[in-house]
Amino acid sequence: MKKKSKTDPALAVDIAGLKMKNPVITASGTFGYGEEYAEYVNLNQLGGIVVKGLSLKPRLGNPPPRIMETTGGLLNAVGLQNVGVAAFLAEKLPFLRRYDVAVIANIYGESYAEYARVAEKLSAAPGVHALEVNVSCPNVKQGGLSFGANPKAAAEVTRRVKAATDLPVWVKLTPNVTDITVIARAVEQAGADAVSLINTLTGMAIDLRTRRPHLKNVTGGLSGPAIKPVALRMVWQVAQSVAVPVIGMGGILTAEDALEFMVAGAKAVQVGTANFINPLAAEEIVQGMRLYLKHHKIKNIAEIVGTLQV
Amino acid sequence: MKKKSKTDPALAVDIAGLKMKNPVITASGTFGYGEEYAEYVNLNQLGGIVVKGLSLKPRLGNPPPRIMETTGGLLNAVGLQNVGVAAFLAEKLPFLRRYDVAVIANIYGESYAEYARVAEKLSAAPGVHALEVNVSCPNVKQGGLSFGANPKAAAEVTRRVKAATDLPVWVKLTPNVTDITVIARAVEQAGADAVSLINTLTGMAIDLRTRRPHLKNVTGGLSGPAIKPVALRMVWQVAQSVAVPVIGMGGILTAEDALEFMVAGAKAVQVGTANFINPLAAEEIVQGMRLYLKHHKIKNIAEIVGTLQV
Amino acid sequence: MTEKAMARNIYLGEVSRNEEVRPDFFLMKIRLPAQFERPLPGQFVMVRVAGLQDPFLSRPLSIYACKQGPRFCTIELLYRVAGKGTRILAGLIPGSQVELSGPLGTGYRVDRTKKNIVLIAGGIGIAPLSLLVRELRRRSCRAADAMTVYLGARTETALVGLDALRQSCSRIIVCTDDGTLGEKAPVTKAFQRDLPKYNPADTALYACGPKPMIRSLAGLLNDQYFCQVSLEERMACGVGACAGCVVAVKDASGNKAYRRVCADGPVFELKDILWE
Amino acid sequence: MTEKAMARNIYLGEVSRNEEVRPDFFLMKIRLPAQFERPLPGQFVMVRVAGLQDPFLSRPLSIYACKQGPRFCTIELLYRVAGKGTRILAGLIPGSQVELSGPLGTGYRVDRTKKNIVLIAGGIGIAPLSLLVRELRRRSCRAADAMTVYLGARTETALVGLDALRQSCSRIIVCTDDGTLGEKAPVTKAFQRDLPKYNPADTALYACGPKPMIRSLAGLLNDQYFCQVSLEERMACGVGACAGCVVAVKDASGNKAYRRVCADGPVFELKDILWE
Ligand SMILES: Cc1cc2nc3c(=O)[nH]c(=O)nc-3n(C[C@H](O)[C@H](O)[C@H](O)COP(=O)(O)OP(=O)(O)OC[C@H]3O[C@@H](n4cnc5c(N)ncnc54)[C@H](O)[C@@H]3O)c2cc1C
Ligand SMILES: Cc1cc2nc3c(=O)[nH]c(=O)nc-3n(C[C@H](O)[C@H](O)[C@H](O)COP(=O)(O)OP(=O)(O)OC[C@H]3O[C@@H](n4cnc5c(N)ncnc54)[C@H](O)[C@@H]3O)c2cc1C
Ligand SMILES: Cc1cc2nc3c(=O)[nH]c(=O)nc-3n(C[C@H](O)[C@H](O)[C@H](O)COP(=O)(O)O)c2cc1C
Ligand SMILES: Cc1cc2nc3c(=O)[nH]c(=O)nc-3n(C[C@H](O)[C@H](O)[C@H](O)COP(=O)(O)O)c2cc1C
Ligand code: FES
Ligand code: FES
Repeated sequence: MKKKSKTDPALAVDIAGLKMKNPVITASGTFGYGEEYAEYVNLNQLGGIVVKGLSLKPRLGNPPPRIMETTGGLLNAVGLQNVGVAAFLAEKLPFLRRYDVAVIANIYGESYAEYARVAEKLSAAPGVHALEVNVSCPNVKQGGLSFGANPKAAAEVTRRVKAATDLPVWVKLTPNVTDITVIARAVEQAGADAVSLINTLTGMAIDLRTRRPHLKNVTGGLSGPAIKPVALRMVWQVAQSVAVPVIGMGGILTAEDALEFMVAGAKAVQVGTANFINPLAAEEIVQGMRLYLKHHKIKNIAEIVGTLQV
Repeated sequence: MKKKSKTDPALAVDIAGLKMKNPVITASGTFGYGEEYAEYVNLNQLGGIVVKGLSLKPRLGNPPPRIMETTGGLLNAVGLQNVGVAAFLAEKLPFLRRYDVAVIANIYGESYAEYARVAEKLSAAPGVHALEVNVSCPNVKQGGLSFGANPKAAAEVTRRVKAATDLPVWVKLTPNVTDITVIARAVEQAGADAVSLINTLTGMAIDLRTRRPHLKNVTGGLSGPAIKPVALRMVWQVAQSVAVPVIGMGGILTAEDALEFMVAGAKAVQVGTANFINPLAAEEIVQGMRLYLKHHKIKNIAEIVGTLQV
Repeated sequence: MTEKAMARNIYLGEVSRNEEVRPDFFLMKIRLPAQFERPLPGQFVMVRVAGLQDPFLSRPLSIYACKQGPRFCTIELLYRVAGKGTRILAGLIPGSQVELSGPLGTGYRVDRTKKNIVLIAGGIGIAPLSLLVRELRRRSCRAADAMTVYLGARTETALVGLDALRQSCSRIIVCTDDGTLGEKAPVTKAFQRDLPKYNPADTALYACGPKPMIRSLAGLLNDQYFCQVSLEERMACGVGACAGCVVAVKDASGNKAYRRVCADGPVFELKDILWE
Repeated sequence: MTEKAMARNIYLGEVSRNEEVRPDFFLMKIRLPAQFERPLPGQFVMVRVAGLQDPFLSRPLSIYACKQGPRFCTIELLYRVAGKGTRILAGLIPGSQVELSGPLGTGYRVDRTKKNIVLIAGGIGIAPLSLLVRELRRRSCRAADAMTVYLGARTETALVGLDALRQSCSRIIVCTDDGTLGEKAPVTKAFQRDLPKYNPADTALYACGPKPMIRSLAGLLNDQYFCQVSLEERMACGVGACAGCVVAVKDASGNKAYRRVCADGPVFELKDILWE
């Protein structure tokens, strides 16, 4: 690794007690379990990795086709295919532990109890540094979005997970709601240590030739730069509504995008779909942030968070 | 004008009693009062024109900058700048009456009473064929979105407008809600003759250089192909939830896009932002629909509406 | 030509030349059908690469020159690489197709009663003013020394259009911020010094440049002169339909109103502009 | 080369040739840094035009040929214009830059114990199989007549890669749907007729083509043969991270599972595939 020069700006952030060397995290579902990108990306350069959403039992996921490109975006209905929490701990986590990077487990349950069980199992394992509670997946029948769009249910999931773990708990919010600040405040009051947003916007694509949906699941979640304006707006709104840290995402491709989210109030950012079109995206964003701060003589990244002048 | 050949497929549609020669309508706010595009487009070729949102008094609109490009989309915060209903009737409508095209007046009020007054004034004038009630503008302080996101308020606006007019009433829905079918059913029960959707998604863009929003109004409405997947999904959901005709829009650029909305359940479509990047878009869409139907030996456009197989 | 070319004011054009005339400044020649209307100085076109949807919107560029022939009309655009859209334009090679509508907007109004013609250009603001100078000479038969041009730029290499301008105008005062050519001063400073020479009654002023330049000009002239300026705002439609490109002005009754730069402008009377 | 080229498996390549070899079929040569790994037949690359974000995702294309030199590695892609992404690729001129990652995925496994090698290609499925044929000749020292290729296409002009194939293989059975060249039959029909000649014990089959072709092959072979097929699904990441490109298979215990075409494939054992 490169030695830090004296004039290097400070990129380190602390999200509810979790210290990361920089605020750039790869987003759940877009970076596998880390190992998939290990030969492309120097994982040690990242602030954190959020692994693919984990459930108690392995999940098959939805039948294909699962993805479709749209203008500036990607629709997906993967349906939380994952190895399950036990296999994650046995087969995937040991690999991640070899790196100097925060590991955040994204968790999903079909019931309050399942959320709690998954949280409990992950908390016992060394090497998981925080939990991100997915109450916002649009691609599963049970749980997911139905919890996330309802402030009471979202709060209850948060309480149960908090009771089951000592790890910092991030709650990941859906944008498919009338007022995201209501949900954000509800989970904050229920004990969330941070909120991350946004998950995907529910969308659809149609194959005119067959008059069928392009996705077997009919609808899917829209991600990528197409949704960035919506994501930025919500991050800005939520950052003004809650006291806990906000982790922003949605269409971030470049360091400039990431910094815009931070100016809007995000203390850290996640990079999702960008990994697909440029596996080096997250690393390049870290590097770009460093250059930006240097160039603007900003000593610490914290100085720009929430500095939007309206 | 070209003579219709015997084998020409039928494109005519009837939306709640309003007969249009084809289902392609230009969307409110994207086609001015028609006259702006008259030297580019043969207005007689269009099914209908929805004029810029009208309020009782002229409105200045929001201070500039009002627009910003995003990936595959456009953010706008025009804020309903318009000449007011009186000037519309005196100065704009006479021009439109010269054309063989349905004229739909998009209306906006800051109160229930204002909506009713605007509706009343427009109904007295020959040459307005339907009203489209905008309960979904994200760019104004009063009215607009605050009515559209609440089923009770949206229903009340609909009732008041219905009571004030004999014209068919379309209610235009906002996508910035948790469940758009709830609003759609509420306005249907309150007497809406049709629903049109979607209006813009609320979004934001930030100028990293100045750390200010790109729009003076801070937030704006996102339109264009970036939002098409969300629009298609909502049109499909609403078409299954209400019995009244659905008029679909959101990111339509081509005849193929328009036909996808119709397959999802829209009886007619509106073309918005596309006009900006190709003033001939609406005309080309009519032509493209005709070719598609011919090529697939479909006699009447109605045959494809709502034919999505899921 | 395709059907698109048949519609009024909308054309498919072919790039016949696209050269970097100064670092980051390009001159593009576009061949259009002969029916392209003769542009007034100050008018602009909306242009996009045919078939490309990224960037999403067309970009407004002033018409820098126009030559009409029996079979074709060739227009020239002089532009600065400011961001993504102009960077992509700069990459076009001869033969590339562009979608283009125009000429759009209002042009400068030439007041034949004024004997002094003074033009003030900041940076790429030279583009519409160059066309104005040439048209003034051609149509109003002005002598090359009947006009004075104040031309400012950041630095010498950003002084585009100067050589061409010399062919139609003999009185050119050049300023650069860094003094690499001409006076080391803002162009408005040089103009301010000469201002007493220009009598409001027989002087017509035309300006184009960045907003701060226009604004300080407004301060200097204090509504005493006939002065037309060309403004720039981000545009979506370019034809007056979206109300996206507005600027605040005083309307006939002195009240604040928003006018569309694309359709009510881009040329405005300086004294009408409201500086907020 | 830029920094990007330094990262493992991610490269900036330069198009050195891009020709329409048949209507709608193109052959693109891309010059890459020498460290580009030697690809296995069946492996693919994800490719996109450098700097362009429309289309949004990279496109997967099989490696059709690869020549490694001391300073550069040149790969060839043989592709059909299927939609927007490939249409844009088809428009690239020599000198254009592409972002490319690879080689990706699994390759065909060559079973040296089998004496009959049979390859079945439908349409553009010829691309990965051509590389396999050349590698078989080179590495396993197979004779040109030790392999049989069944090659099918819609029509003669869609029979790409045939001439090149003739240089490495002397037994080629050609079929077209419309009979314009070779037999007028689906390629699987021609293969079915010859099937009795191939003993399961000493035959290795390799196939690539549209899904219906692979499916009817599965019906013919009935799990009796060693048969590897290369599948195509829409892809986002190409490296196994998104689980977007899955296909249903029987797992080791015979249960249904979804495998990623990009990372677990694109080459699968035909008998593992679940046809739902
Ligand atoms: C009527 C009119 C005529 C013009 N004529 C010329 C000309 O002849 N030559 C020339 O070089 N430029 C001209 N411009 C400016 C030109 O349109 C912008 O530089 C261009 O649109 C920027 O696009 P971009 O994608 O390269 O930059 P972007 O990435 O969109 O923006 C880069 C920077 O330019 C600013 N900008 C963007 N659009 C405009 C705009 N419409 N007006 C002013 N600033 C803008 C942005 O705020 C940003 O700071 C004209 C503008 C107008 C409105
Ligand atoms: C591992 C792999 C190797 C491939 N190798 C080659 C090759 O060597 N030569 C070649 O011509 N093509 C190959 N393909 C197919 C090629 O990737 C698609 O044709 C291409 O992505 C279509 O992109 P488009 O934008 O042109 O078309 P789109 O507009 O995206 O789609 C056009 C049509 O092609 C279908 N399609 C889109 N993506 C794929 C895909 N990934 N696989 C199959 N069908 C698709 C769509 O459903 C649609 O019907 C390969 C695909 C895979 C997965
Ligand atoms: C293929 C795919 C799979 C995803 N899976 C998950 C998941 O398992 N859990 C989760 O919380 N979010 C998931 N997401 C959402 C992303 O983490 C992220 O919130 C979203 O994509 C917006 O960010 P982006 O635009 O940068 O991709 C997934 C996104 C994609 C594209
Ligand atoms: C500049 C602009 C102004 C708009 N003004 C109005 C309006 O006055 N009333 C209204 O109901 N919708 C208005 N809309 C929304 C459009 O009518 C349409 O619902 C939306 O843009 C989505 O369609 P599109 O993606 O095809 O543009 C406006 C949209 C734009 C881009
Ligand atoms: S750009 Fe649309 S009104 Fe000027
Ligand atoms: S394309 Fe992402 S897992 Fe295969």
